[in-house]
Amino acid sequence: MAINKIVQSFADAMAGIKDGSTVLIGGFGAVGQPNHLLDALTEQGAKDLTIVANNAGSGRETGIARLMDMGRVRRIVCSFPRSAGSVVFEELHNAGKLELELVAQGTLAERIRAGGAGIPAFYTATAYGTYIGEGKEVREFKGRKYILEEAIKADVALVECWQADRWGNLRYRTSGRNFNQPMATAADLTIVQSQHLVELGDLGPDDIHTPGIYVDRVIHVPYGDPPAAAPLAD
Amino acid sequence: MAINKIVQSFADAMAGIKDGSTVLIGGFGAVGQPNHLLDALTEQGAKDLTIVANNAGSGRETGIARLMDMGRVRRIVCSFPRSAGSVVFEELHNAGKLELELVAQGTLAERIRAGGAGIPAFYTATAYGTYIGEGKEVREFKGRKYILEEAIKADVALVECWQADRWGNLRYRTSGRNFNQPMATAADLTIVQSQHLVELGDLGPDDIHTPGIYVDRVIHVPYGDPPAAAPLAD
Amino acid sequence: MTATATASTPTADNIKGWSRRDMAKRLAEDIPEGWYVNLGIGIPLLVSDFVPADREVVLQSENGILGMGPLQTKRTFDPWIVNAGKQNVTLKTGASIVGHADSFAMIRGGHLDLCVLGSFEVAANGDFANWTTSLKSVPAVGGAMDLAVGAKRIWLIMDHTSKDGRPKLLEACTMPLTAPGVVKRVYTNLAVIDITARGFELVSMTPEITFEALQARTGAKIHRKD
Amino acid sequence: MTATATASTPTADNIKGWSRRDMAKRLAEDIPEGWYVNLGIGIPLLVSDFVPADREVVLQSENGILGMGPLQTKRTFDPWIVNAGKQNVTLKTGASIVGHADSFAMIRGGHLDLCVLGSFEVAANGDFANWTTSLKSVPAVGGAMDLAVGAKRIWLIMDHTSKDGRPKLLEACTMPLTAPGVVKRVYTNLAVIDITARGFELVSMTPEITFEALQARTGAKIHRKD
Repeated sequence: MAINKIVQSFADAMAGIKDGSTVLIGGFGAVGQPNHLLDALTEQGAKDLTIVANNAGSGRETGIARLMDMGRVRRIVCSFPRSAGSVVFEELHNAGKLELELVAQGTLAERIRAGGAGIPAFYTATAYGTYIGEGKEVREFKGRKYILEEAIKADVALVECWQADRWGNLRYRTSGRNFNQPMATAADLTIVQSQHLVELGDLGPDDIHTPGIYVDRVIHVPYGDPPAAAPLAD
Repeated sequence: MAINKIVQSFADAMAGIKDGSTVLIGGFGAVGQPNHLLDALTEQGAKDLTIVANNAGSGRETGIARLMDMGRVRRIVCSFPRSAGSVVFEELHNAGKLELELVAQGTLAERIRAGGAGIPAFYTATAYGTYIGEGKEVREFKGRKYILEEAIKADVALVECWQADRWGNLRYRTSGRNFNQPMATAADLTIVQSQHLVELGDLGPDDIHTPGIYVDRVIHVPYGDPPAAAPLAD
Repeated sequence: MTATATASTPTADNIKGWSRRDMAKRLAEDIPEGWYVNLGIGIPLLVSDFVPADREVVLQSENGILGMGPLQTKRTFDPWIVNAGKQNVTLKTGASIVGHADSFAMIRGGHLDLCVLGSFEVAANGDFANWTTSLKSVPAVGGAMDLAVGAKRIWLIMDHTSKDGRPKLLEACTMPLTAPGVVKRVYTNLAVIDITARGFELVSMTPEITFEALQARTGAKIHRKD
Repeated sequence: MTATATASTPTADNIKGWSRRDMAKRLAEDIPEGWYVNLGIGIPLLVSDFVPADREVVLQSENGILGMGPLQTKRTFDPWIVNAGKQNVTLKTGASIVGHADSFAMIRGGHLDLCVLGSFEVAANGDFANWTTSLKSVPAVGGAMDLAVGAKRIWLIMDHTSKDGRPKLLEACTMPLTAPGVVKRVYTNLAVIDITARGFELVSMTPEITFEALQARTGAKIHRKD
């Protein structure tokens, strides 16, 4: 026998995700989005979800937007809900069918990192004295004011990476690292879609971005490149 | 002109370090110790120092032990002050000439990380209900008790690494990463001794352990291997 | 304080002042070699076009790039590299990538020498409001509040007045704050203004305008440097 | 509770029970495949010698190694790799290295399935004391307190009594605590004992001894499993 976190089907990848779960979803812009896992989660059927992601999806056909459009999401925690194409989010939120917790992007990243690191709460200067900071505990350290923020610990994390081995060691490709790296550490069940599977030992010990201890399941999804962000100059 | 953090002499590396500074010192066991920088600091003459390190030095001839033996250190913050060979520490501490702040190793690492990350304080379960946690603020989150710990932000960090370029991008070699990595982020002046200097671009963007923004000065010290920890079996 | 009263009346205006590219160029020239700089989405990003070619300035993007280069072209296309504005950008030689937690640790830990942001309003006490004009609809905040408190210096690049002539440099912000008391300097189409303990202090202004006319377009007193 | 009174009297003893290697072997056999395990300095490290060869268990060392292998030999010598006990160790295929902040984030974040530690004392409520016998001289704490609160399970491996026969399994610890209420199981030279809401619960014991004799050597009541 040997440790083998690689699963062969999306059904196996999604097994056991319960209604009411909190789900972290990696990705920033079009890069590092675990879209195939999101579609598999939609297929799997878990509902009443709280999702944590930087954005609230775009379009209607795939990813977070589709999951929300199917009525599976009760609450979203994110920093940038409204963007070009966030139609599903706006419809549901305006209709009172989707709660929003708006969090500054760095506070979101740090709360997730704290969730993975056993820190239940920390102080930050971000959002002190603003609408987002209203009602939060304020405390002064060395003459500067900070607010208290609590960790985010999730049931599930959905992560996209470039390379993975059977122990769940991961490497990301450039901007694909983004939220995927901290989110991988902060869930009870971390599920990864990887562009490439490599042999154990192919990733050097000094070159692993996410040690396998954080990863529970890996599925091989060689989908190729994300779309270009916009037309490029010659 | 171009950014060039590489300095040619220990005098340049140590320039400007003031009496009364707090100095972070990387290394764990014999590996990743910035011993040449420590000797240069002893030479430079700054006194009344607070030093932060995992251990309190061993022997008398080099490193932290020599700096303390020369009377330059007022206070040490560490997790493992007493070990085989920590004679100078014990002499000075017993004589009331050296203050000790004993910190659990993980709390020490996290306080330093917080110092680099703009987090003034955080809660941790470590040391709650123990001698080390006595007198610290206790707070309950989700039914578990934690104590409040404040960040460590220093004037100077002394770091040892394997490779460095002129922007101060660093890579460490295996166990040499240890405290060097978080400490590099948590000081106003981060000084690095590197086994190898490499051209800008030799370190791939996905392979840099410490981005250059954290580093102020780099000096080339190709001292070779650390000593073996103990005699080895055949 | 009479200036405030005057300025809150819209001013019929055919003074255009500096163009956005002029403003960006002026700001770029004030960035010394070796600074680590985050440029906000939009106009601030223009600044990167004007950093003198012989001056190394390292650009950070809050999604984890240190050492960001110009926008990609068809020749340099790599869809795996995007900046915070989700544009495909290049990496300079020496660039490094980190994840979001480490990137915002870098931002919030006070390691950036400068962050340049656009803004709707700025106050004489250094408060600014750049994330949303109103809380009625759902706002998006992104990394603005982190950058605002984390960088060593916040410089704003913004129009001096709104399209209908109302001042955007004010005694107190009217819109939801991004952060209180953090702005150090403002580059507008009419002037460059420091924010000090005294409030707004004039650094330079377009020759198209008099000091009195500038003051009239500003919602709080402008001090001349001693 | 009479057990406590009895046990605090030193017991003349020529029962040795299991050897340290026996204890380590017994504990190793209880570790399932795929667990992430930190083994404390000293006796706990012996456990790694007894993990069955066909069972993959990933050892963590708190100075940043995940996937630690056996001690180095002259043939595999690499002075750049040390474990928390500052011994030169090997890396297994698949090993990864992180810095101290990330390593203790791993430890404190509840990701280790198990941490095995030695101890001076353990109490029936799960308190244990393994870092210093006294606060009179300067103690060193290292990573013990982080491991104690961070791992999902703390198992201790320790002698059942002191050299002069006094119990080390107690109603309440007398020495400075490493952490309150965290120990789940204790492997001693005489028995394997769980710590549950009821206190000490016997899992197994050496055939050299009777239950009554075991109880006499223990400073708090031992419950039999239901």
